[in-house]
Amino acid sequence: MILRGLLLLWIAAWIVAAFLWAPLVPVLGPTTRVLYFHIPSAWVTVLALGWSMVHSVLYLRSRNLEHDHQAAAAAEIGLLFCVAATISGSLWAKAMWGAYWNWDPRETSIFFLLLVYGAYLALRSAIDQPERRARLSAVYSAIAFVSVPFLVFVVPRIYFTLHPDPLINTRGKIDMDPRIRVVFFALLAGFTALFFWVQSVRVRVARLERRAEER
Amino acid sequence: MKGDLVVMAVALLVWGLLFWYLIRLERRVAELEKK
Amino acid sequence: MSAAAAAVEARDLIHRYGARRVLEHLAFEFAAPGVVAIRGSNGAGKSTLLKIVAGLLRPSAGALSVQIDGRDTPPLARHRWIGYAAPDLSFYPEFSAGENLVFAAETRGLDAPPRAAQRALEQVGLASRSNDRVAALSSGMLQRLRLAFALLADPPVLLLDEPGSHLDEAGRAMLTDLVGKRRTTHLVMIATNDEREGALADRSVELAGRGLGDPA
Amino acid sequence: MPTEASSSPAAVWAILRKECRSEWRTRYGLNAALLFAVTSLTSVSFAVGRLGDRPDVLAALLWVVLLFAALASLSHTFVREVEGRTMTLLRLVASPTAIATGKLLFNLLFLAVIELVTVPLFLILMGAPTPSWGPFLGVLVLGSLALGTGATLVGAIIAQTRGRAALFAGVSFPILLPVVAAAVSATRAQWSGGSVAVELRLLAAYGVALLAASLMLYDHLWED
Repeated sequence: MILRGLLLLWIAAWIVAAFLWAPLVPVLGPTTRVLYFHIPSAWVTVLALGWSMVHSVLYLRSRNLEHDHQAAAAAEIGLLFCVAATISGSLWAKAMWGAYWNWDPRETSIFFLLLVYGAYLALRSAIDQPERRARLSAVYSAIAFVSVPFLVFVVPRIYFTLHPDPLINTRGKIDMDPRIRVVFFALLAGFTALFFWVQSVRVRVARLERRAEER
Repeated sequence: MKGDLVVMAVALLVWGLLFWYLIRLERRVAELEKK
Repeated sequence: MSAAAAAVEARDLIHRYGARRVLEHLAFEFAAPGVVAIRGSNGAGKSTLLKIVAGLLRPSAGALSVQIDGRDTPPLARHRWIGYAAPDLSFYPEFSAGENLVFAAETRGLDAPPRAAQRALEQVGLASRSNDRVAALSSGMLQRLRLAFALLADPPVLLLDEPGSHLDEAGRAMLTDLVGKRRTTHLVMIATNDEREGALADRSVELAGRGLGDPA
Repeated sequence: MPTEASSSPAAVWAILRKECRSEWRTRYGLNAALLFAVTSLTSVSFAVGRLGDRPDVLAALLWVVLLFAALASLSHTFVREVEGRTMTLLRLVASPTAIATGKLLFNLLFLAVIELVTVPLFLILMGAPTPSWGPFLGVLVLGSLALGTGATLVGAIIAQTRGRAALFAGVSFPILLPVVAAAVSATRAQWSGGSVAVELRLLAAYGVALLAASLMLYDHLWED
């Protein structure tokens, strides 16, 4: 229980620090604070996808349903954080450039991850037998493992050259003031801990579901 | 400055609610596991 | 042509479909030559066991190995040494009986596929129906086609799931003769509850579906 | 004694020929796909008219039509086996890799036939400027190879789901998106005289990556 209490205080403390202690990034002004939520969410989205893909490959090798539970749970949580990152990203874009969506390379990448999550979970929902669902979703996850690098790094760049964005993209390299950097990485760690906590709970639920199904 | 405090309070509130929800969920799961 | 020395061994074999436990801690070892009957009530797992032996189904737990001349055969390649016929084996309706078998022979890499197909059809008494569309075959003729398919490459291990279903008297005689001819050279496993087919066996395994299935 | 052939080229060749004969006998897939490609093409050209001066829109439209023609037809080769319950027979005569490779080759052939009809028709109906044939065909071939490989692999998966073909578009879209994006970009570039080298390399790399993944995953596709 202490760990959970620690996590509660840790994130709460750094939220306060983000507002009262860290300075604003000159160009971004008050919108800096959205980044404290948006970028960790995007990070957890990628972390969860990686976690899900690793466990999918492990399932294909071992055929142990434990890996399938981990892969499915990570995908569900990843989807939540991906939606959070997409929304916070577009809100921030609206505040910064006046448009909710302008296919900026980073927005495009996050959106494509949303598609991958959506496809994976849609596929899972269309298969009943646990073993077959685990096997086929693991195979799909392995395919996505090949296409995600192209989706995230290559396609947005191509699109970007197709439609050179007239708006100046200020999100390039923000020169982080040391205090901003501290708060940012602290929250990043907090979000990561949050992911693993929720993941553990969701996996335990999946085990209960399997046990109930097999009685 | 005042606006910042409001937003911060909302952020803390949301985090608190989420945390409380997760604790309750985890306790419920632990109960079910015993059954 | 004497078949390769085949042996099928199960070690603590378990299979579950979700909640339903179909095979429980099954253990047996049958070596060629000979005919083995797999008995058990409906749903006891006879078809499941044959599918696992054929490499079509992966068991939930435990091990099922098929050795050919002492070498273990991986499930995904096992089909090269297996002849399998079961009620759920369907053919391509747009092709004739002969075309289906020729395709199977080509894919298995037999030499002179048309001749192999013709020979298999003759063994089950379907030679005259080679050009009939599969969709036009009666249930009895379809069952004979399944047996022809299983015999096509003259595999060392023959797995027959309720082989006598839909067969008329002549068909049953053909089946008895067909199994009899292989008794001393091949390993034949027949899943059945029909005593006429069970009588063909010299050994058997009883699937109680709930307890240990040790050989009778 | 059966030879080693059942996972070797002989099996792949036999399965490919069977697929072609099945398709020729039933003609189901070909008619549906051609009808689909032509109708979507005419509706596009009817709605948008001649676009000779907008190569970027032309490029996008061409590949959208090809993508949807692929989505309308490339899962059929697997769905047909599952619905006809002939998968058991197939798995008793060939290894999973041979089965999938034979079907992949058939799908690529099938896609080529569709494109033979759709692409010329598209260029004419849309009043497209004459393409610089080298890069244009290069992109078409590499794009189709990657599109076919990805669609075939996903087709094999969704053939075993409840919704079957209904899921095909949504589930395969993230996998096929890199192909379509690169192909559109290259097709646009070749019309306006730009170089297509980057996109061609990308399409080749992605196609090979998909093929490698496919060959590793085919064994896990059919196991119950």
